[in-house]
Amino acid sequence: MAGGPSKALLAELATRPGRDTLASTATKGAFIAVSLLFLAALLFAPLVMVFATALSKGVLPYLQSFQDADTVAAIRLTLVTAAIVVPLNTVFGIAAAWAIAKFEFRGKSVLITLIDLPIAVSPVIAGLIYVLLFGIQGWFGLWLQEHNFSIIFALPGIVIATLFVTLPYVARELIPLMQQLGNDEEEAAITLGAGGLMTFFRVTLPKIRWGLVYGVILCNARAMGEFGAVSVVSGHIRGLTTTMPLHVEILYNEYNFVGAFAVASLLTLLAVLTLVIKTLVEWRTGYRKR
Amino acid sequence: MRTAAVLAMLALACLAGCSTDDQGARVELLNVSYDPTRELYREFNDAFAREWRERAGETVRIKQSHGGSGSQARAVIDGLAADVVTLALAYDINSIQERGKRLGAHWQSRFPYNSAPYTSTIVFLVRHGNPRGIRDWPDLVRPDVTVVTPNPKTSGGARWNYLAAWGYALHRGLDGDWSKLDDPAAEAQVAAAREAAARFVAEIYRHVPVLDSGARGSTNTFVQRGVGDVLITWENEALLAIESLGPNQVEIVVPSVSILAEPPVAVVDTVVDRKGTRQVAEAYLQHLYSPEGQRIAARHHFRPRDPEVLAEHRAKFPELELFTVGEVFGGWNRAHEEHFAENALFDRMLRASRRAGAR
Amino acid sequence: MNAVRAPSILPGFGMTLGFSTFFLCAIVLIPLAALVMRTATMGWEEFLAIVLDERAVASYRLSFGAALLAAFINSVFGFVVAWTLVRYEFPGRKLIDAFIDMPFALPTAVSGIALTAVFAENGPLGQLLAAYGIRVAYTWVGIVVALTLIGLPFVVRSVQPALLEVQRDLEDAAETLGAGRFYTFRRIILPTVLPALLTGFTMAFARGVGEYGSVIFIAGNLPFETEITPLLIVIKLEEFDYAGAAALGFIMLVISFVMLLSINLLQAWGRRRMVAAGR
Amino acid sequence: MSITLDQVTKRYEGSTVVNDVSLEVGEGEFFVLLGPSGSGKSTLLRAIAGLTGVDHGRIALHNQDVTHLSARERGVGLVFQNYALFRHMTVADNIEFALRVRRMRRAERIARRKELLRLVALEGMDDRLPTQLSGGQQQRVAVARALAHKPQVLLLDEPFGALDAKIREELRRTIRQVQRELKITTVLVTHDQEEAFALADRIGVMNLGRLLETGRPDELYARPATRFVATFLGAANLLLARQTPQGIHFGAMPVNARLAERLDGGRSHEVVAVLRPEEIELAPTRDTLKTNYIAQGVVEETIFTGALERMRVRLDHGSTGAQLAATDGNAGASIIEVTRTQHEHRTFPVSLGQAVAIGVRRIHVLPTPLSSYTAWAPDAAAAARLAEHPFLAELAARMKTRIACRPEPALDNPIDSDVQLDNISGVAVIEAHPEAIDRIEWLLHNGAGEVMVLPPLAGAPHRVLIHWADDSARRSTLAVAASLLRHVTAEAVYLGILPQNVSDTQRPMGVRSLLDARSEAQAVHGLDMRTELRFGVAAEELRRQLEDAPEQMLILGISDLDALHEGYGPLFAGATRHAMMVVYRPAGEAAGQQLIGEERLAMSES
Repeated sequence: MAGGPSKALLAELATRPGRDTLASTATKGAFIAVSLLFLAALLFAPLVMVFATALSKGVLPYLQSFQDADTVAAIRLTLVTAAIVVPLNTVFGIAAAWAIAKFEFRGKSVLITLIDLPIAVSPVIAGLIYVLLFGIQGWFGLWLQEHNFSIIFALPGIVIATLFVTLPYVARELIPLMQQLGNDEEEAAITLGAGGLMTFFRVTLPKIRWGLVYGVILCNARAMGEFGAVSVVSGHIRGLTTTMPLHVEILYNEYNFVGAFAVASLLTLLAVLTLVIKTLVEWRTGYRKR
Repeated sequence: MRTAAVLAMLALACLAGCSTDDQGARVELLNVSYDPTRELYREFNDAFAREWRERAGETVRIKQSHGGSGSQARAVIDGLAADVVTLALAYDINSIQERGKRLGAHWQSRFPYNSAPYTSTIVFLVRHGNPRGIRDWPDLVRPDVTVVTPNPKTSGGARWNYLAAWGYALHRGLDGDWSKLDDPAAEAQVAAAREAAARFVAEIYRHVPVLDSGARGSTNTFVQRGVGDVLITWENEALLAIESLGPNQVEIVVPSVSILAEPPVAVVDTVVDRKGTRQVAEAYLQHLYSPEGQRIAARHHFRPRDPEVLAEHRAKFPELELFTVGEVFGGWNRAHEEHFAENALFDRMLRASRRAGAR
Repeated sequence: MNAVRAPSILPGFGMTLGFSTFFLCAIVLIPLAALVMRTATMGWEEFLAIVLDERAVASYRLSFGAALLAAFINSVFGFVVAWTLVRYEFPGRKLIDAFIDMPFALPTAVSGIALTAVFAENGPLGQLLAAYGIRVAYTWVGIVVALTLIGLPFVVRSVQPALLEVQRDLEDAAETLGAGRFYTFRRIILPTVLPALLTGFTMAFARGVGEYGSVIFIAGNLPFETEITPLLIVIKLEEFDYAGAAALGFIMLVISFVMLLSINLLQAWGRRRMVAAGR
Repeated sequence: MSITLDQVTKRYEGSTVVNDVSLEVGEGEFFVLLGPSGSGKSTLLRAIAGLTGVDHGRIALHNQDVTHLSARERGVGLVFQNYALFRHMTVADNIEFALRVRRMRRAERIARRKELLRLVALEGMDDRLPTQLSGGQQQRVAVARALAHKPQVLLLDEPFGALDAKIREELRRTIRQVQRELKITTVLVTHDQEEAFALADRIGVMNLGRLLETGRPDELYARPATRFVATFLGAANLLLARQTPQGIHFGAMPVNARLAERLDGGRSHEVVAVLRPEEIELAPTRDTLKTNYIAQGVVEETIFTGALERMRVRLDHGSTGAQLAATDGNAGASIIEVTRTQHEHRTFPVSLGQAVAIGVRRIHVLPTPLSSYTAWAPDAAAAARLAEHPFLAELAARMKTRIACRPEPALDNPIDSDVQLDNISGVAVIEAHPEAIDRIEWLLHNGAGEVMVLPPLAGAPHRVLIHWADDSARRSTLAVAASLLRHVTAEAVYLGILPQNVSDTQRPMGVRSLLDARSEAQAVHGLDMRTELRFGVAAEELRRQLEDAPEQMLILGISDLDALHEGYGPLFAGATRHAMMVVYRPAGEAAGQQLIGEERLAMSES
C-alpha cells in the first residue's frame, strides 16, 4: 500500500506549463510542511519519546533490560501468540477474500461488516466476551474446569482474544485488491483445466502476494501490540501470561521507565523492521501495489 | 517465502516447547495480588521459598500476578487459579467469597489481625519544599490547591483515600469522639457530621483534575507529569515513590488523622483443595507474620504488625491517630454499599457536583 | 450453503465461504452472542436504566464526539498526508510512508503513555501549547489527540490507493476545460476520493469509539467530563456488574455495527453503479 | 496558421519521446497524427494541449506563443481515449463544466448544452449519469464537453480506441460532421491508418518520436518518401533494385521502365522500390503478362477476403531473381504480398503451389540513399560476426532491410591491392581498426557511397553529429543523415567548424551556411536538427565532441578522398566507442545530387 507516485508521472507533472510557478511551489511546500508538522506532533514525537526514555540511562541499561527473565518470557509469549494467530488469520483472510471477491451472493455486505466488526468492538469488550464464555461463571466455564482445560488466564485465551482483534486485517487488505483484479485470469486457468488449488497458488497468489504480505504485516503488528483485550483475559501472571504490551505496563507501574520503554521500543523496532522489509521487497521487485 | 514462514513458526513452537520447565517434583503457588505489593512479594517469595525448602524439603515456586485490586478479584472469580489472594480491600476478598464461592465465609478470622499481616495508612505527597504549605486535610480544599487521587471505582487504594478523608471530616464533626457513632443521644450530631463529611469529600473531588484508574497511575501523573499539588496515597506508595523517583522531587506530609489500611490475605479454598497445595499456601501466608516476613514488609514500607519490628522502623512510620473501617464504617461491605456501589454516595456526589459545576 | 449466489465457474465457493463463516462464528459471532445473551438476562427497564444513565450518556457523548472529531481531523490531515505522499517527491517520503502504519503496531498503552508524556504540561509539546493556554493532556482534547493517532493509518491507507487511482485523465480534462486547481480539487478529485475517505473516516471513527488503552492514560477520566464509555465498562466490571458492562458493550456494538453496515452497503451500491458503467 | 509547432522536443528519463517535431496545421484543417503506439503522437498532442511541458521548441496557437501557458489558459478542447467523463456528474453537468468554470449565466449554459447535445445527437440525455450510457454515447458526451467553451482547436486522443467497429464508424461520421459544421481546427491521434484516411485532410506519420512525413492521404500513399510510411500506410513490398542510367533492374532483370527523373545523378546504385500488392500482376507465363516482368514465383497461400483475394507468393531465386529488401532473418523467405480483384481472379485462377510469372504495373522508388548493408571483412567468419553486431542488426531490422556479408581478403592490405570490384551496393560496414582509414578509402575508391565503421561496443546513439568537409558534400550527407535518423531515436546536431584563425568578415558566412543547412534539411528531408558552430581543427573538434558523451554517432560527408585521409585520418585510428559513417560523393556528381529529395518518381505502365 505504500505505493508512491511513479517517477515519470512526477517528472511530467513538474514540467507541465504553468506548474513551476511560485504558487504551485508554495502549495507543494505547504502540503509537505503541514503533513510533516502533523505527523511530527502526532506520530514522531511519541516515538521519539519512547526511544529517548528507553535510552535515557544509556545503551547498556537499555540492553540489560532485555536480560530480565520476565521480559524474555513476555517476548517469547508474544512471539508464540503471533506465530499462532497470524497464520490462522491469514488462512481466514484468504478464504474470506476468495468467497467475497470472487462470488456474488446474498448477504455479502453483512459478511463484510462482520469481518470489520472486531475493529469497531472495544478491546475491553473483546476480552469480556471470552470471559463470559470461558470464565468459570461463563457458558463453558464449569465444563472446562472439570476437564482441566484452561482457556482464559492462559495461552489459549490470549491467542483467542488476539485472533478476534486481528481478524479483519488480512481480509480487509485482500478483499478490495481481489475485487479490483477481477476473475478473468482465474477463469482462464480453470478453462485451461487447472484445479482450484492450482489456480489459487499459480494464478491468484502471485497477483495478490504483496497485498497479502502487507495484510500479514499489519496483522502481525497488531497481534504483537494488542493490549486491551489481552489485558482482560491474561490474568497478569508475571513471566507466564504477560505479553509484551502488558509487560510494558507492569514495568511502567514499577517506575522502571527504561525497562518499560525498552520493551516498547522493541515492539516499535519489530514493526519498523517488518515495514522496512516490505519496502525493500517492493523496491527489489519494482512492485507498486495497486 | 512460504517455507521460510513455516520454518520460523516451527522454530518459535520449539522455543515455546523447550522452555517448559521439566524439573518435576515441585510446588507452584499463584499469588494474586494488587499493584503496590510488587516489590514486597518479589523479595518475600524468595525468602519463603528458601524457608520452605529448609522446612519441608520441597521446592516451591511462587508465581505473581499484579493489577488493580478489583480486577484481580474479578479474575479470581472468573477462574484465575489463585492459591492465595493478597488484595487491597477486604471487600474484594468478600466478593470472591460471595460471588465466586471460592473460599469460606470466615476467611478473615483464619489469620491474625483480621488476616491483614501488615498495614498502611493514607498520607499526602507534596512537591519538594511543600510550596503550597499543605499540613492537613483541610488544606486540600483550599481554592488554589489541586489534588491527585485515583478513581475509587477502579482502584482499591482510592477507596482508602476516600474513606480516610471521610473519616477525618466525620472525626472533626464528632469532635474527635468516635464513640458518638454508637450513641443514640448524639444522633443529630452524627447526622450533621455525616453531611459535613459528604460535603468535604465532594469538595476534595472537585479539586481533582485527573482520576487515574490505579494508584501507580496517579503517582506517575503526579510525579512524572507534574500534575496537581497533592497526591493522596498509601504511605507505602509515598515512601516507595520517594525511594525510586528521587527524594528531591517530592516529600511526605502526614495528616493529623488517617485511616488504618489493612490489606488482607486469604487462601482460596477451592483452588488449594483441587491442587493439593493447602499446606504450603497456608504456610506461605503464615510466614508473612513471622519476624522475617514482617521485616520484609517493613522494608517495603508497609507498617508491620509485630511491635518489635515496628519499633525498629519507628522513624519511617510516624505515629498518628488512626481509625479502622470496622470502627467508623461498620465493615467493608457496608462501606461499599453506602459509598461505592452503583448510585451510592460517591456516584451521587459526582452527579451533584456536576450539576453544581454546570451551574 | 443456503446463500443464493450468481453462477460462476470458479471453484471453492462452498469451502471458502464455509470456512470463513465457521471461523467468524467461532471467533466473533458466538462470543458476541454471549454478550447479547448476558444483556438479555436483565429486564428491559434495568437495561434502559443502565444505558440511559446520565453518566453513561455523558460518556457516549464524549466517546462518540471525540471519535467523530478525531475522525474528522484525520479526514482533513490524513487526506493532506496521503496527498503529499502520493503527489510529491521529497527526501524521506518512503520513510514517512512506512511510518504511517506505526499506530497499528504500537501497543495502545505505549502510545497513550508516550502521548501523555509529550502533551503533559511539562512535556515538550504540552509546554508549548500551555503557553497559549491550551491544555491537552487530561482534557477532552487529549482524548481527541489519542484517537487521532489511533485512526490516522485508517484514513491515510484508504485514501492513498484511491488518490493513486484517480484517473489522471479526469484532472487533465478539467484543466483543459479551464478549471483552476482548487476548482478541480473540489469538484473532481474530492468527489472521486470521497468513498475511500468515507471508509477511512468510518474505520477511524469505529476504532476510536472503542479505544481504551491509549485514552485512559491521557484522559483525566473524570466522570461526566473525560470518562469514555469503555472506561465505564471497565468500572462496571470492577464492580462485578457483568450485566451492566455487557449492556453498555451491547449498545456500543449495535451503534458500531449499524454504522459499519451502512457504510458497506453504501460502498457496495457505489461499486454496483461503477460496474454497470463498465458494461 | 492555427497550430504551429517549432522543433518541439520532449524527453522522459533520458529517452527522447518527441524528437524535433515541427508542424503547421491550417485554419479549419482536420489533421491526423498517425503512428504506432509509443511513437510519441499522444505526447505531442498532450504538449499541444498543455498537459505536458516540452524540453525544447515552441508551440503557438493562432500565432500566439503558448509554450509556457498552462492547459487551462490555452482554451483547447481535448477528448480522451477513455472519455474521462466525470462519473459523479450528469451529462448536463459534464457538458456545462467548462461553462460553470467561466461563470456563464444559467440560461446561456442550458442553451449551449442543448445545442451541443443536438450536435452530437444525444438530445434528452441531459440527466443521465455517464455510467448509464453506452461507450459510444459516452464518447459523444466527451466530444460535446470538449466543445462547450468554443475552443479554437479540438484535440482528440485515440477517441475511438475502446469502441467496436460499427460504433466507431458512426462516431467517425459524427465527428467529421461536427468538425465541418464548426470549421474547427482539429488534430486527431490514432494508430489506425484506415481511420486516418477516413477523416484526415492531411496526415502526419510519426515514428520513434519523429514526424516522418506529412501530406494528403492519397499523396502519402502513392509516393511515400520513407520505408516506414510506405509500409505503415497500407501494405507494401519493399524490393531492392539497382538504378542505372538505363533504368531499374531487379536482380539481373531490367525493368522496361521510363523514369520520370533520374535518381542521384547518373550514378549506378542500389535503391529501394515499393510495390503495392494491388499493383502486382500474376500471369501463367512471362509472355502473357501485360505489365513489366520482374520475376517468377510460386503461390504459397491465398486468402479470400470478400472483395479481394490476398496471396503470398514466393519469389523464385533463379538467375534473375529480384531481391526483397527485408528477409526477416531467414534467407529463404522471399515472399511478396499480392492482392487481386475478383475480376483478376476470374481471368486467371491460381491454386496453391502453382508457378506464376510476376509483373508490376507501378513502382515507386524511395529517395533514400540507404538501401541495404554489407558487412565487409577479410574473411567469412569475421564478416558473419560483424553482420551480427547488435546495433547493425537493430538498424537493419528497423529499416526492414538486409545485411549481406562480403569476405574480402583485399581488406587486409588495401593499399597494395589492385583488386577492382564491381557493384558495391548499399552501405559498406567494416569493423573499427587502427588502419580503418585505408579500408574506407579503398572501399570508397571502388565505388562505395557510404562506409560505416562499427566498434564492437557501439550501441544505438542518443545523438548524431553531422559534419561535412566541404559544401559540395552537403546534400548527400543530409540525405544520408535524414534516412538514418528516421530509424533511431537520437537527436541530430549539425556541427559547423571554422578554422581558428578565420577572419571576422568570414564568420557570418559560417553562421549562414549553418542556417542554410538547417533549413535545407527541414525543407527537403523533413529532418529537424540543431546546429552548432565551432572554431578549430575539424577532426580535433569532432573528436572532442565525441569524447564528450557515450552513445553518439558521427556522419561525415566528403567529396574528396585525399581530404579524407589528410584531414580525418586520425579520427578513425584511435580506439573509439562510436559508430562513424563516411558519406562520399565525388565533387563531379554534385550537380546530379540536386535531385535528391524531390526524386519521387513513378514508372509509367508500359
